[in-house]
Amino acid sequence: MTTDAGLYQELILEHDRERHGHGLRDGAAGESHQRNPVCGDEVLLRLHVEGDRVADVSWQGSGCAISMASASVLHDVVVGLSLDELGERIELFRDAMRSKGRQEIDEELFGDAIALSGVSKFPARVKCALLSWMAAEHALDTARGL
Amino acid sequence: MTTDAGLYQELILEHDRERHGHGLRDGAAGESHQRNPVCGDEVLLRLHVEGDRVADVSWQGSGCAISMASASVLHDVVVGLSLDELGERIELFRDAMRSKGRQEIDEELFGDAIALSGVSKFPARVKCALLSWMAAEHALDTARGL
Amino acid sequence: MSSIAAPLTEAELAAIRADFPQLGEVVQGHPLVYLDSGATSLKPRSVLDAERRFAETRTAAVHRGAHTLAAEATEDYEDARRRVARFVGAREDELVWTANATEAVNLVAYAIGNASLGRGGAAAEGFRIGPGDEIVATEQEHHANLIPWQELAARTGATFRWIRTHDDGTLDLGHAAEVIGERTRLVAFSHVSNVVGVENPVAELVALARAVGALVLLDACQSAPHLPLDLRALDVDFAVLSGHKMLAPTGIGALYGRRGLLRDLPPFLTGGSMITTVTMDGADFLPPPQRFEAGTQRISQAVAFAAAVDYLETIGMERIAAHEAALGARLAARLAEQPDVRLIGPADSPHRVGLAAFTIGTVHAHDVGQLLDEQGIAVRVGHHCAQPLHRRLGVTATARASTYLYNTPAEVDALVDGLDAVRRVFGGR
Amino acid sequence: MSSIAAPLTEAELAAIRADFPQLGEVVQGHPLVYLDSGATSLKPRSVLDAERRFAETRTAAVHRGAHTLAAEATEDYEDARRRVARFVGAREDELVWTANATEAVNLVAYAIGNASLGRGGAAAEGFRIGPGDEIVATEQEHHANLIPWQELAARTGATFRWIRTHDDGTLDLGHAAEVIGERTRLVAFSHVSNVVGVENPVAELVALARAVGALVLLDACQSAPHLPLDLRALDVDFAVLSGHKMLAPTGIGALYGRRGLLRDLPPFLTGGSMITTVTMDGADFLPPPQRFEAGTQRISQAVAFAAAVDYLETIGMERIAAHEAALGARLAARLAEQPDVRLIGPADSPHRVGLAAFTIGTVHAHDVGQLLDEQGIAVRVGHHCAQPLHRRLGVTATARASTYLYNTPAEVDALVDGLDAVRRVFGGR
Ligand SMILES: Cc1ncc(COP(=O)(O)O)c(C=O)c1O
Ligand SMILES: Cc1ncc(COP(=O)(O)O)c(C=O)c1O
Repeated sequence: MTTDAGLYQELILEHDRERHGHGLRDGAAGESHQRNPVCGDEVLLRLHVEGDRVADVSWQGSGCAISMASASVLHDVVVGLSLDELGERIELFRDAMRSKGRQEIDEELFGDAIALSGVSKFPARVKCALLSWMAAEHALDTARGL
Repeated sequence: MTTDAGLYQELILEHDRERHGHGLRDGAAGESHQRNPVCGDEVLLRLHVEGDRVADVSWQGSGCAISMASASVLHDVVVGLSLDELGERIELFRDAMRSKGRQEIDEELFGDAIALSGVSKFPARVKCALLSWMAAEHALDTARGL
Repeated sequence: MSSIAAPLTEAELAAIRADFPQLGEVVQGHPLVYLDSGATSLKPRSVLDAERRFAETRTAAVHRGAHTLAAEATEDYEDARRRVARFVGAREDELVWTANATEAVNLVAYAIGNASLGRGGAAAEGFRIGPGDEIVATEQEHHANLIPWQELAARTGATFRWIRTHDDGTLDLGHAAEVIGERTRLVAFSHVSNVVGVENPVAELVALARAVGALVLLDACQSAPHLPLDLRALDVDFAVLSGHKMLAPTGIGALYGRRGLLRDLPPFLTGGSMITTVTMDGADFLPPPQRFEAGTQRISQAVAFAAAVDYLETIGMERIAAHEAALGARLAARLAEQPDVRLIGPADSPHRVGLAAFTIGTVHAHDVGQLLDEQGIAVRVGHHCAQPLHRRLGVTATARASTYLYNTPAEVDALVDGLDAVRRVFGGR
Repeated sequence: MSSIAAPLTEAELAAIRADFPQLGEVVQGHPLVYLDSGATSLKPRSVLDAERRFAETRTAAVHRGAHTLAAEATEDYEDARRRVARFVGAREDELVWTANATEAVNLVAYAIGNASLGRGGAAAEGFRIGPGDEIVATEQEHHANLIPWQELAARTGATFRWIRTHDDGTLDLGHAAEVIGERTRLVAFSHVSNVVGVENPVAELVALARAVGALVLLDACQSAPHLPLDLRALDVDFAVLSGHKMLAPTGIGALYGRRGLLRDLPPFLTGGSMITTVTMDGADFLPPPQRFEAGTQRISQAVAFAAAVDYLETIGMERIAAHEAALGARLAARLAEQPDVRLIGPADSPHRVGLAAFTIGTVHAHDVGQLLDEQGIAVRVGHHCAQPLHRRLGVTATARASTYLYNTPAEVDALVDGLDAVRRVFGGR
């Protein structure tokens, strides 16, 4: 039984339960709705901006523990970043997830998100982990008027 | 080289050259046009009836040596038969052709058509040999008002 | 199933399992427990051998060539059609090869659409539909037997209507009697739903359709692999099946169509090998089944499909059905007795095949599937291409275990016991 | 071909031949001389091995399952797409799997038809056609690239027009410039005709189409297996190919479509795995390529297709083209020097591939094929699914010899020398 050493680290389960940033708040600079057609999971995410910085990320969604935990850690990681940093951070996270376990997540930059490292070894679950990050990327594009 | 002992017996080549019954004649009781979509071969065949007997078979067509020779021997075999006999003869011939070499053609009943015996071993050519016989079957149906 | 044949003995089951190479795979460190045959079945060695033998010795175009190999390949290909047709109780000229069941449904839908645009001449007039006409499917359908009809309705102006399900996902026959009426031209439904897992009352639905002169299309994807099937006896007009769900390779399926209907139906895909005469102005078409098989066909796959039904026939569909009825009953009963599990469909139906969808607590199906996968147990999670049914059941996703002739009672138990891992990780959720 | 790569050495050729099991077959008592690769190619062991390995270890549904095997199968399947796409110079999301080239042409024709019926919304408006619009093909086309357009025209009220050929079967470019005009919406033509055997001037035809804003669909069935192909460089909008003509199994082909076009094209086949949201009222569809791949796909065949292009790439398409150009030149030259043989197409074209159709005296092609078959030589006889071209050439049928990388000059000679049997049996006819 590899369960306990496997995908579902305690940190993930905690974030799945607590869902930091959950609940939609008004006054967003950008918003995006992402859906995984395979399983029907979805995330609606809003990016709140002050000046050049991420003031808040508010979101709502339903899905598996991985996708919900990922949205929660996303909130923790990106609030306070500059918009440029946000863009870079999303790219780094995506690369790591798609690396099939070959690329580590930097704990300095990603905090609790390192608990998601294991996901990159399960190709079918990478989409779950990326769902909210994709939403953030689209919301960022909107916020920037792209 | 199996050529000479193969499909193309002298009798077939002769019939292919001479084409007994060739040329369309008026006053038919039934007519049918048959076409092999694989190669484009075709036969238009008319059945001429007097009383209950086949008075003549007239036909026109283009195709390989097997299909043309088969129409020629058909003419020789069936002229003079009763319509019932014609129906039976067609069935026998079809069965023999589809028998994959397992069923002989009776020389008594089929005369020169025995030269076509070898065809049944070449599934791709059975259609060629049957083309005019199928036309005769359809023409017979028409003649009988079916 | 109310079958009276004896289930497979342990020795028979062991012999069968030895025929399936993939059962020897190790997944996540555990021997594979494959409970996803409802998605696609494993392939026995005899099927793979037949396909390979054909590819290595008889590769040639069929219905086009005259040389020896081409003639032999054509014979094999048509012989395969005869065997698969016989397996489902059809005549050989009533069976059209397709890529899968999805394409088979689309074939009928597009051919009707073509008739509605005037193709196929007078013979096809009976198929024409338009505003005022109704096409009926059910809320239980796989997307493959749903969207093609919605799209056909949208293209022709006909109305798409549908039969509701009960709360447990089974069809509401009372509603069927309301929906199927004078204007109904076609009724499409599945023999066995790929989520509910119980056999639908075909006779009742056919009777409703017949009473109003509507055509019937049966989705036999989840029945043909598991039950003895006699399409003529079921008296349906069309039926579709997928080879890959019944031991054959991917890339091949079949459409059954009543002889007289296929004769009058205009073509769908057009191209080589389905014509008599072609000019730059237009084409004349061959009779069925060739009329519906444009282009170079899935030849080695057809040969393999025939080897697959040979394999099934050797064991006997009655016995396979009995074996799977036992597995299905065990699966449903054991799932139903777990207090935190919701079983989809009735727990004690005599019509259940070896398939059961379920949820556990409020844990997402993906997480359930993942934790089973970590134990080497392969199930399917998601909406199983039946979103409307899931919406009706009030869930977005379920986990689904589905068996085949090679599965054992111990594997069913492994699945149910394996749910403990879900409980351990997600606590009481 | 004006290739500068070195043809294959005898040793390389021997090694290649050893990879193809069917070359060991005995036909009518003679070792097989397979000169029918234009119909379908033989399969190397590596392709059959890849297919079998997949079937025995990774059988699972793709893009649907979450368990380990399903995830691995999905990776293999998408990796195969990347490799085949790269082989023809396309991006991975520009390549859609189909059953064969015929289905690929039909996909485009039906999708345009659907757009014309209002499907696909505003994005698809650019594809709508109707009365006054013209679709152009050529008199040289295979039925697969002809009838779907005639049928589309018949369904939509658009006009079907066609480019004539010269007496030798090559395209009349002067006539092309007349036919392609303001009203032209799509021009469909083959890269290499399967009867004439010479490469068509793609650039000229694309320029004519571009000048009037028409779309271009290229039938690459007879080029992709034999020539280095870069679809983006050729600047066509769509292209179709068949796996079985390029070492892959039957049952798989591909459609190439420019990214922006596939993005806007409405779906053709509908069902599972091509949707985002489905309700009983209708469905939303995924982006390409998934939008065009409804139902369980030809998975092991896609994996085998990738193994086939790997095999071709290992040898090198430049070198294969050089080898076949030599074979084709020898074939055409030797046939042309026989006084009783009529070679179809130019005898000395630098653009000929290893394919030549011909007649001998007035002997029917079936009889020619039969007498060659009796010597173990497999050629194709008939109209080769190009009836209009044969009518234009004034013949109902021809014999056609076609080569591939595994054929030898000695086999070409065997064919030409084998015609003596025809002369012996049919005398001077
Ligand atoms: C030029 C050409 N186009 C189209 C096709 C059709 O290919 P398929 O039958 O594999 O669909 C062929 C081969 O038959 C061909 O040679
Ligand atoms: C009930 C049902 N219908 C249709 C299908 C579609 O079959 P395929 O994907 O092979 O076309 C499936 C399987 O996916 C099914 O379970």
